[in-house]
Amino acid sequence: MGTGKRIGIFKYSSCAGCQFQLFYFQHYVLETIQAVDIVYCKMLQSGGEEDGPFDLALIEGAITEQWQADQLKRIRERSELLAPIGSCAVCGGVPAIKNTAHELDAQRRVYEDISVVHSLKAHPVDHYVRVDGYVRGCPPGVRDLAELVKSLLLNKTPRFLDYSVCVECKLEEAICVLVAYQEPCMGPVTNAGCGALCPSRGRACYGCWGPMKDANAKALADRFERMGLGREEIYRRFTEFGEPTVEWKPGQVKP
Amino acid sequence: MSTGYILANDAFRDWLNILRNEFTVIGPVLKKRGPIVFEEIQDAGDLHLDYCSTMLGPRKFIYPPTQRLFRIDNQNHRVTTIEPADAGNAVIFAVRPCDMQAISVLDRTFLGDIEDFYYRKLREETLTVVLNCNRACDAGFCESMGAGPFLRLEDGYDLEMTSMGENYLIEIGSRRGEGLIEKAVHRKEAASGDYETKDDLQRKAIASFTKHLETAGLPELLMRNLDHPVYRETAEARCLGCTNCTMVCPTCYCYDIEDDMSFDLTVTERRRHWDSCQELHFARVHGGNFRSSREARLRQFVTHKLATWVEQYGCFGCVGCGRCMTWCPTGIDLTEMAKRIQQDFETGRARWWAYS
Amino acid sequence: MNPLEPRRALVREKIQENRETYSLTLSLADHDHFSYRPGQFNMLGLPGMGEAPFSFSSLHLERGRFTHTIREAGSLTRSICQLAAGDILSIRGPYGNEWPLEKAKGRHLIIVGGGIGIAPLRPVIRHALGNGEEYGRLYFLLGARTEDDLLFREEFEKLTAGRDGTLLMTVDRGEKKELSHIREGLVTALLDEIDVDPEESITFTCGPELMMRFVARQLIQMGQDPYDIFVSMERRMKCGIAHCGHCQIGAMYVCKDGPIFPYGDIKRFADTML
Amino acid sequence: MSEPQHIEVEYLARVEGEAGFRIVLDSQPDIELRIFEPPRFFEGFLVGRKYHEVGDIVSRICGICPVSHMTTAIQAIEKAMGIQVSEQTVLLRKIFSLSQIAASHLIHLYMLAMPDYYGFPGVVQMIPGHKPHLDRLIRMKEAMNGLTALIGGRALHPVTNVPGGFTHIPRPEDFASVLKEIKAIRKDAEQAVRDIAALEVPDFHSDSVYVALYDETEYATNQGRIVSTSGLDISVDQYPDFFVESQVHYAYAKQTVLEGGTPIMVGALARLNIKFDKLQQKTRDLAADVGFAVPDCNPFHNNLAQALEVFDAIERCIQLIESHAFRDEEFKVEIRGGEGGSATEAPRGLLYHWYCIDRRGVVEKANLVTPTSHNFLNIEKDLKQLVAENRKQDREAIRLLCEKTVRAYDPCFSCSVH
Repeated sequence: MGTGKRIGIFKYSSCAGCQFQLFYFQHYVLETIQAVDIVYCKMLQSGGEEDGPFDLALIEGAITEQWQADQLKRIRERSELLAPIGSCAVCGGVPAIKNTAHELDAQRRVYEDISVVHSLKAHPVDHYVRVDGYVRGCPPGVRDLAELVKSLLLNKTPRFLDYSVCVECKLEEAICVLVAYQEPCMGPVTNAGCGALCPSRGRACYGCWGPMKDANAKALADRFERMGLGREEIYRRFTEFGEPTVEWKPGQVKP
Repeated sequence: MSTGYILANDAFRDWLNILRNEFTVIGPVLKKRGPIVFEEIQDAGDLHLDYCSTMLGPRKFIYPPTQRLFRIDNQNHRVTTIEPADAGNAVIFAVRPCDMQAISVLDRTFLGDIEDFYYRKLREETLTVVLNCNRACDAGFCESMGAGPFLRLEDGYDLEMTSMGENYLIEIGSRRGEGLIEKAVHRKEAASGDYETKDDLQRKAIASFTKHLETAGLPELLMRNLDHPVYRETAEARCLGCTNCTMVCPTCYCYDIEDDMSFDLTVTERRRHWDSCQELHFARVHGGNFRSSREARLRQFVTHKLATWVEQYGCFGCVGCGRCMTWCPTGIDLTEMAKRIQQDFETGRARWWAYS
Repeated sequence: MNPLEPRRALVREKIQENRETYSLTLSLADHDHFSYRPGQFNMLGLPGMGEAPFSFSSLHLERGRFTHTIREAGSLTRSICQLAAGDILSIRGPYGNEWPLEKAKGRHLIIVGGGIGIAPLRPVIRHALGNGEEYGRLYFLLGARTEDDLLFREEFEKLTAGRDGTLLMTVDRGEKKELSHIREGLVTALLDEIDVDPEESITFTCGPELMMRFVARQLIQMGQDPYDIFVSMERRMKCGIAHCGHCQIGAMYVCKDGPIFPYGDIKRFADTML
Repeated sequence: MSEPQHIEVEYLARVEGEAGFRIVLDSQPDIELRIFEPPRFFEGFLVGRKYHEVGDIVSRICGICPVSHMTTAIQAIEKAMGIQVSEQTVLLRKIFSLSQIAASHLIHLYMLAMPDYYGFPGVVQMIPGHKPHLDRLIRMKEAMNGLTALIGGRALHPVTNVPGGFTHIPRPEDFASVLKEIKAIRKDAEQAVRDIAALEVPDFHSDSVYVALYDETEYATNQGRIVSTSGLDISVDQYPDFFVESQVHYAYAKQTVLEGGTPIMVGALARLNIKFDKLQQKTRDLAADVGFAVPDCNPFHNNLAQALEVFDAIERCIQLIESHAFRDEEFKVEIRGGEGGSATEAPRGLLYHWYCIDRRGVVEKANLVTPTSHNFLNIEKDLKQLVAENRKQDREAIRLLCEKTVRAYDPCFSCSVH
């Protein structure tokens, strides 16, 4: 079937939304499925070749247990290309919020007996292995997913969106909620792809696509402070999507 | 003196509705939640003329954010040009003088030695009606840049309007403009008193500016101070790299070209879209990036608008509309950066040395 | 006319120059008129992969054919290098200015090339050797990472045979022991071997910007006028016609005002390594 | 004496999340549903977060029912902070939830469950011979996702639903165009019911207690009393007094049962068993036409129940949208401390969120109980009974039957662990 390009899809600690987004692909779903061979995807089909080899491995979710890290390294060895998809895999996403708390405290709030729990701090995929690009978003955007699949078919380096949400917001000609309403909008430091969904619908961006490369988090945090936002509030804004990454770390000053 | 006409406000609305039968009439419209946006109007009453500045200028109709260029057959590489979406003889109403100036600045790029096919077509099919500004807007300094508050251009536009309370003075800028005003039923020829009123309004408008920039000698000064600390300090403390400044700038012309191939790999659509020198990837080449620092990118913006543009096109790349500072999340103001270098020069702290 | 509309070119011949560099000889597919000058460039492209600028490595049109020498660096260059004779690709151009050969007449000519930057200098070298009477002494100083990267080495050796001191080559590190005429080290060291007055010379250089900087600075120290040193610049380009803005260096467009600039004219701007 | 035989499925395919099961084939079969989906500790890290972040964060519990988590959390927070919302907000949230229930059911029916019945490892392999099914799925899903996205900004992890109301109300013309799409899939929905009804399912009677939200006036979605077929009838506030959550050693998900240890079943089948009469007449007629009648105690009929709910949801969305003129609303939220819980009908059944908020609007405590957690013990109970009844069959057949059973419940392990 298809071009014979072998794809493996792996899910780690996440909501499985990225895989659903692949199926939410709607107009493209048939084309995609027929253009490639999905040789491993537990949610889509039973069986499958867990050990590859893969032309492309897509990794969903943050890494929170040792077996995931071990398997991830094996997948890396057996894959020509490997890309994290979605915020959890790209920058830690929501699961990494627990890194802001004491690990055992977070565990004890959920389980009486934590001896059966073997959870590590939540890290993105590139914490453990080399990656060949990032499909950002929570959920990932159709544009970048299509670019990924087509690039694979064309043997081309994919060009993912790498600018800020502000670009999309300006094209929408949405009123800037930061400038006009003094709302703490994360748009200027957040990677684009959502189409400026929040600001164009009357609320501040909360950063679900994770950091834009070369974001100036410190300058935005200072701006929030000048607006009268408390240190704790600023800290929360910069930790909702992403464990400390180089880009957002300067905004993650613990109160 | 060109022939001018007087149209009462009611007659103006009637005229717009007449034009709508023949043209796509575009103008500033007040949107939900407050923004004023240039878009096609359905009725003369939609027009919101009492506005200061829109987020995106009317440039978007002549140089759209995304332009489909070609369809390419992947088998034989045959290329078919995609005609720009037919503007269908559009008339853009209430273009502010700074935005009209900005379009004439864009003309120098796209209609220079080599003409851009798409821009040429849209520019030709789009008529422009300028509305003079009777007062300065908060962030505007068009007066300093020679772009306002009243129209300064000799040509390149079709009509010029001045709001005079109960009526409008409408002056002709082109033959096509003349054709437009001839469709106005209740027009009467302007009298000399009307032009005196206009001059008076212009004087008042000029006097209303609070923001100024001294442009004499500015390009040379900036080029001799490329390493002035204002760039680094601003880039570190305030510039977010969000590119809002270049998105809203009415003279920015940079674009990127992108190919999009169909899933069955048979057809490619080649598109172009606005690009920004403030994006990290802009000056990236294989193995490096010539403006990898935010400082370098910010300097590129300021020195291009206020200095190198003059060498390239004989005019400033800044028309003083104030959009870049209005929509900068941290309020970076390029006039303040320029002023700091000017002040440092006056106090002997900035340089004036040869830069060759 | 739509200046962004590409024409079609046919691959006539492909030669592998080294492990990652190929020379593709092309001709226009639809019998259109075409002419160019050394130093100029074409935008070559493939559907889906986009376009990029490439200088000519051939001197002039021969039976309607011209050559580009391309190193595999990204997906587009890799795909172009994988084409075979008979394949089609898209072409726009020629664009940009030419090497100022007129200005060099009657003077000594120093040509300094580094790595893939040797390719755009090849037509100049061939022209100078074919019209030796028009110039004073000729110096071809070529540098590369390894011997394998010294493009057109055999060709140049053949062409300069019997002309001592004309062709000087250096590599970052030698692989073979018997480097009789190939030195080890930086290309700037070869400038020390020149025995003409730089004030009476003109220099063309192409290669990494850092290399061009050291070459230019050394020549200026040796007395050469910065406006007699010509550098060939490379920048990201999307249009080739001074519209897209990417290749600007200060007030200059590399695609229109360049790619060849007098060193003195281009180094006043920021954001270069010159 | 020989060792008891085992059936072990390490990683169950075509379910949302990660789990396997182990069956000991003995005269008294022993079952462990091993939910190894790694915990993300939502209840742990929600502590310390601000009230307005909670909806956005908990929607990430599940990629297939984000609307349910978001809405349940926001309703619980509104309860805790004493926030009143407008009637329009209540109505919009109802349409929002219904659109997602339909889309979620469709994914389960066509992509996760159906391949079992056609004997394929997955939906991809079904394409050549059964493309009309897939086309129907895509048409219906697109329309229902389109409605969720219209209201929420996007179908997956929507953004406009916040404590107090919606930050954005779609324009009438946008509703109109989506409505057109939805009306176009009515026939598909009916066909889906017929297709699912035609599948041959194992004949199996499970003696279960069914639990669902109940409202006198309508087929309850986001509000109502909690009612069971065993006579339970409580308000949502009483939930903690009647339901018990406990940890088991072989799963990261907790088991939730009724006080006294009774396992329960929630979800589409439970809802039909409890409030079939609240469905629209059209849906009830269609049910009768395909031979579905309550009470129905075969868990494999959960799939047919889901298909009927899809049909019903589409009709209801059309009616609700057409019955209301939507307009922009302003709302303001005052920060106040308090505690509050909310229960809704997620696609897979009863979902409960509870929060304690301090006076600065910061979460002090959180408790989340998901449908799969409610179903957990009942799945194990059904598996035991099935294995016992089919002991004669070969191991492979038993394994497949067990997998089918688990899938019929449409479990969501990501939700269950969270």
